[in-house]
Amino acid sequence: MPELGKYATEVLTAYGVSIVLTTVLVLASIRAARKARKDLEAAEARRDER
Amino acid sequence: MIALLTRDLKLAIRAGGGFGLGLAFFLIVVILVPFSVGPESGLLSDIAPGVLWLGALLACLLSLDRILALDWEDGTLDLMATSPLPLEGVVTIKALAHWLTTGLPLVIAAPLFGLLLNLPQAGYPWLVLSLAIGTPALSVVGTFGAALTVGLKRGGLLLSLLVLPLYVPTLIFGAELARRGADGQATTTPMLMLAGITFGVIALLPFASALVLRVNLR
Amino acid sequence: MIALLTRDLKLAIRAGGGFGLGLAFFLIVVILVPFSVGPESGLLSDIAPGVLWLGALLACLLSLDRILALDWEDGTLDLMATSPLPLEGVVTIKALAHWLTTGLPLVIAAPLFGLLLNLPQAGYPWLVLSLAIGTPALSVVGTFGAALTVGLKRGGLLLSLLVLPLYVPTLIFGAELARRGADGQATTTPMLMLAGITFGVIALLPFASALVLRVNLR
Amino acid sequence: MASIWEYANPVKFSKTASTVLPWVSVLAAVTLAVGLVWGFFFTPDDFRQGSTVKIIYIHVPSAMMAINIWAMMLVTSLIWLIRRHHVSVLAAKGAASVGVVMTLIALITGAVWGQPMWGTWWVWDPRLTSFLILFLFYLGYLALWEAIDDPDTAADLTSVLCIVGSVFAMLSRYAVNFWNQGLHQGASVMRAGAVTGTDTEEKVSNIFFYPLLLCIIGFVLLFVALVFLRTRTEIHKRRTSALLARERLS
Amino acid sequence: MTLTVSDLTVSRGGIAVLEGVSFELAPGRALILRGPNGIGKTTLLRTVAGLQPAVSGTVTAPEESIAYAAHSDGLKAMLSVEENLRFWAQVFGQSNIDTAVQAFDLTDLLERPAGTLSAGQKRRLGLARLLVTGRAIWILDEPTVSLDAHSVARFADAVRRHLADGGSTLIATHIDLGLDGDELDVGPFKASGSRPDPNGFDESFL
Amino acid sequence: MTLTVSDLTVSRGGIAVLEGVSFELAPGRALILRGPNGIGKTTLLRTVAGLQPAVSGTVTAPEESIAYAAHSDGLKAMLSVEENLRFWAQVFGQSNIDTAVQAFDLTDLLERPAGTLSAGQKRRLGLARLLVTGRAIWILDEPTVSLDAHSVARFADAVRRHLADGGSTLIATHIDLGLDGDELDVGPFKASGSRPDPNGFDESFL
Ligand code: HEM
Ligand SMILES: Nc1ncnc2c1ncn2[C@@H]1O[C@H](COP(=O)(O)OP(=O)(O)OP(=O)(O)O)[C@@H](O)[C@H]1O
Ligand SMILES: Nc1ncnc2c1ncn2[C@@H]1O[C@H](COP(=O)(O)OP(=O)(O)OP(=O)(O)O)[C@@H](O)[C@H]1O
Ligand SMILES: [Mg+2]
Ligand SMILES: [Mg+2]
Repeated sequence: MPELGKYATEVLTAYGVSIVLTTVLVLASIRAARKARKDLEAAEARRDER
Repeated sequence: MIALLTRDLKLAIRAGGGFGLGLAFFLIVVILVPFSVGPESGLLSDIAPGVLWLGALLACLLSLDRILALDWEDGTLDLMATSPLPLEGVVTIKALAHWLTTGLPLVIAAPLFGLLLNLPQAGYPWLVLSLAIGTPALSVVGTFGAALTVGLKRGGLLLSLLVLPLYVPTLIFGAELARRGADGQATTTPMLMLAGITFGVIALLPFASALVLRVNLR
Repeated sequence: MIALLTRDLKLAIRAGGGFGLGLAFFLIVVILVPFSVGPESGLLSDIAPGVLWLGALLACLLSLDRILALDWEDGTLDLMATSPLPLEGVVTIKALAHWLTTGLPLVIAAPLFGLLLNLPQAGYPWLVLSLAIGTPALSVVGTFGAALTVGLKRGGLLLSLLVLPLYVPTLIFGAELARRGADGQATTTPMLMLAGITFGVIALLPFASALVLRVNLR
Repeated sequence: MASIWEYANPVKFSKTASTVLPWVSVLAAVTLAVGLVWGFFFTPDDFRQGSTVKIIYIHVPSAMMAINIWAMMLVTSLIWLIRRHHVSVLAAKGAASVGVVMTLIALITGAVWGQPMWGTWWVWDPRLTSFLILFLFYLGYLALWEAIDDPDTAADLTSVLCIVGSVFAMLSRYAVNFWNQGLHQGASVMRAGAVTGTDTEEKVSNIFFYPLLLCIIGFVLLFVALVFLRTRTEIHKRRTSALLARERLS
Repeated sequence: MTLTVSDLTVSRGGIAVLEGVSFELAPGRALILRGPNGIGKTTLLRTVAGLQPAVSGTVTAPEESIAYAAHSDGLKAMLSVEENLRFWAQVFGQSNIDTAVQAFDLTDLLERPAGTLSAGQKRRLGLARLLVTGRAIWILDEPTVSLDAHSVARFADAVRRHLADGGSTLIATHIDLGLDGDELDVGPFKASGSRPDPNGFDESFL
Repeated sequence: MTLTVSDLTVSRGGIAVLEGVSFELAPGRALILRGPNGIGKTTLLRTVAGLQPAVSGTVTAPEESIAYAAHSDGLKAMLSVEENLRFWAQVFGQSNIDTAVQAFDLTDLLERPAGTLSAGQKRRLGLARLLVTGRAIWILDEPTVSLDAHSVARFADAVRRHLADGGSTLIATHIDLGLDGDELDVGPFKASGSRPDPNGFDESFL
């Protein structure tokens, strides 16, 4: 850990918030992608049955 | 009753967010104030509590016509009036749903908007407290106004006109509470008055609302 | 076209006054400001030009959804689209009718409201001038927003959310012009910019409005 | 040489996205990790700003992305309106969610940085203000997508909003500069000092500059990966709803 | 569960439109109101349903026994067909919506948002609402507007079943529903516009 | 003034509902669309009227020859019957509203605000609007909803007169209008939901 001095809180919050937001965005994107693909496959399977 | 509440909440969320939009409007009013009065931060922090209250009030006001008008237009209110639910219950639930989708988010988000206007440090808890006590009154009074104007096609502006004077006491004590809190002055009187208004209004106004609604339905 | 304009004006007057209500709302905002920020007259006259502009903008905003929503709901717009009138003409007329019933009364009444907020003497002509130049832009931009959201049930708040950022340049230059006028500073640049925005918007935006309206109608 | 418009075929686009995605994602992760670690752990403090200068490695890339993503949306919206390729408008939709998060990050890191530097979280400085307006445009754009059921209608309307919004964003930018001219000049002095090194030694500036460059590249790659992913998701969703609709019919 | 209307005068916009209407609706019976456009059928039905006060005369019906259906069905475009029905079932304290769904052939549409239904499909949903009220007396204002022949027949079946269960119904319509019920032509009750007693009290307004 | 529809595919909410519809409507002819609820009549009419784009196929009609009337009549409650009619006459560049007023027996109602009309009276006003458009091809979506038998006959008369004057009309309805026109059952054109070419371009969406 580098020495952050008196601004430690600020720097850490900035990094923390940004990392959290980015992670949420990435995870949400991945989950939406999975769900969309699964729904599509299910729909296609049903269509192929008919 | 619970069915009505959940339905109203569902509708508010699905219909493109009665939820987020009240907040967004609040945000926008807060942003527009510096554009119109200028950017000096001293001036801004002087008027901050007042502007925040005014913003909350206008955000409430804009969403009032959703409370009953939609149900009126598609005939739901007619059907509701012939159903076993008492109209007093219906208007109370409607007011509650309005508060949950508009007032509550404002209370939660207010500190953030305080930042934008340089609200003095001491003001934050008082701002939140005053909004938490005051906004329910705004919803209940607003429901009364909505019931009063529901028959009139697009009574939007008329509704605002009727409701705004009714909002004045709440606004005065609410803004006073927030302002005194921010300046570190005594806050008991406005707080008691504000709480009194809210409780009185919640206890009595639904009867008036149901009454005018019944008149409007026939 | 003229038939449409006269019909819209007639409707605005008969439907309980789209006319008076815009004004009344303006009045009420102006009255609420002292209640919320407190009554010191120095502070009030500092923020007076800004508050007046903000009030005008909000009064405009609140009446925007009347521009097209009613005609959408009762099918008039569908019929209009199959009529010989070009939609570009229709939206322009609609914007004009909105300005005549909302913007123009505000311009005329503004000095009166200036009194209520202790607007400095020098500010009056500039306030009126800035409103006269700026409010047409508000109506035209608002019509664009209304066309964009017309298909959406009760798009009222969404409309505000979309339109308000579009109002920012007009508000900044308008309020700046009024403020500089009141302080006796140079006013040429904001005035030119404001006029530029208004003309640009009037010349171009109706095409965009007609485009989105056509999309919404299908 | 095939026309680039072939990639506007949803099927082809999905395939391409699937092959490219893993590579871009890994590259983005590596670049970002190296850049941020380098910046956070291995650069010295600025002599005036202290350790807060480290915020620059997030603030500047995210701010740049926020603006450039809107520009990209403008281009793809125009492509949709002119050539009517669904992929392009869906890419705009996918990008907007990334853009709004980038704007938020830039705003938050800026505010957090402002507290020690300017003694306040927020001032109505032109740069900050126009950023806030950009944030509003993103919100409005996304809200409009959410509010409309019919996908083609939504595509058309959001595209027009994006174009009209861009014009007004430029106007606001100019207006804001005019409105607040002369106030809060401090920011640009510090910026000049921190990044171009005008009032410090050239060497110092390079010390900050290379990790910053790496972070910028990392953010760009992250954006590219996310846009591929989200656009593909949107394509899948459209196709699913079309299939379901047809199912209902028969 | 008998609905008795005696010597009823109803008004719209402050003017009496029908005068001296009397009838009785016993359980198991259907009464069909006929009359040209603008005669006052809607006004009469709204008065009987209790939505507007009568000028004179009385409407007697057991408490909470009336279900009213007008042109506007109170459907929410954003809610699915099932959510719409279930909401009304809950309001009327019922829990079962299956009968209603089957009676109006809504099974395939259950998941659809009500806003995306065609005119006739919406109407079917609006009528299905009647079945979840559990009320005995149905008051219907032009219920078959926009319905195709097949759906009209389905509706008539539902009404017949309701009557067989001891319910009753009062219907205003212009078309032939294929129901065997009594018919009442409201034409003869058209208010004469006779001058009210000039020495009366409130009457001098009317 | 012939309306030609060839191989038209129309869609609603992004899905094709009717496929391969072709017909021709010559001056003096009436074509009556039939089909069960939800088949896509309204969608077809809106497409023919130019209110929504066709998925494929063409609609050919002379410029500005179509008058469309849907369920919503575009009436303003606050304006009188006369003002409503006159407005539409002006929009379509006509000046005479008397024929329309007589054809639908509106003389007594001219001064009334449209909002105070009964359902059937409103409908009559909405139909009268067609006569002031001066357009040759009328496209009507369930025009006789809420009309009593007498008014339906009046409407049929008005249509017959329009046909005799060389006009033509395309009507979707569930009831018998007593008009002798060709009938077209749209049932057979129901979109099959066939699988589009998976290597197609945008088709992979639809
Ligand atoms: C909420 C507050 C803030 C916002 C919205 C904001 C926004 C921006 C924007 C839009 C840029 C331009 C990015 C580009 O070049 O494309 C930027 C750059 C920058 N900001 Fe901020 N900023 C904020 C606060 C701060 C603070 C407090 C500091 C430091 C004291 C700061 C330092 C910088 C620096 C050094 C740059 C790079 C300048 C350059 O491009 O030459 N910012 N910021
Ligand atoms: N708000 C009003 N003010 C004044 N008169 C009205 C109002 N609403 C309706 N009327 C008139 O009252 C009369 C009765 O209307 P009502 O709607 O009851 O007729 P109806 O028999 O249901 O006709 P329809 O078969 O056309 O639906 C009509 O002549 C109508 O013009
Ligand atoms: N917004 C929408 N989204 C998806 N599907 C829709 C939407 N609106 C209508 N539909 C469906 O499209 C089909 C065609 O509807 P349309 O209104 O054209 O039928 P119609 O033949 O006019 O029926 P009716 O006789 O009941 O009026 C129906 O199955 C309907 O459920
Ligand atoms: Mg009726
Ligand atoms: Mg239809």
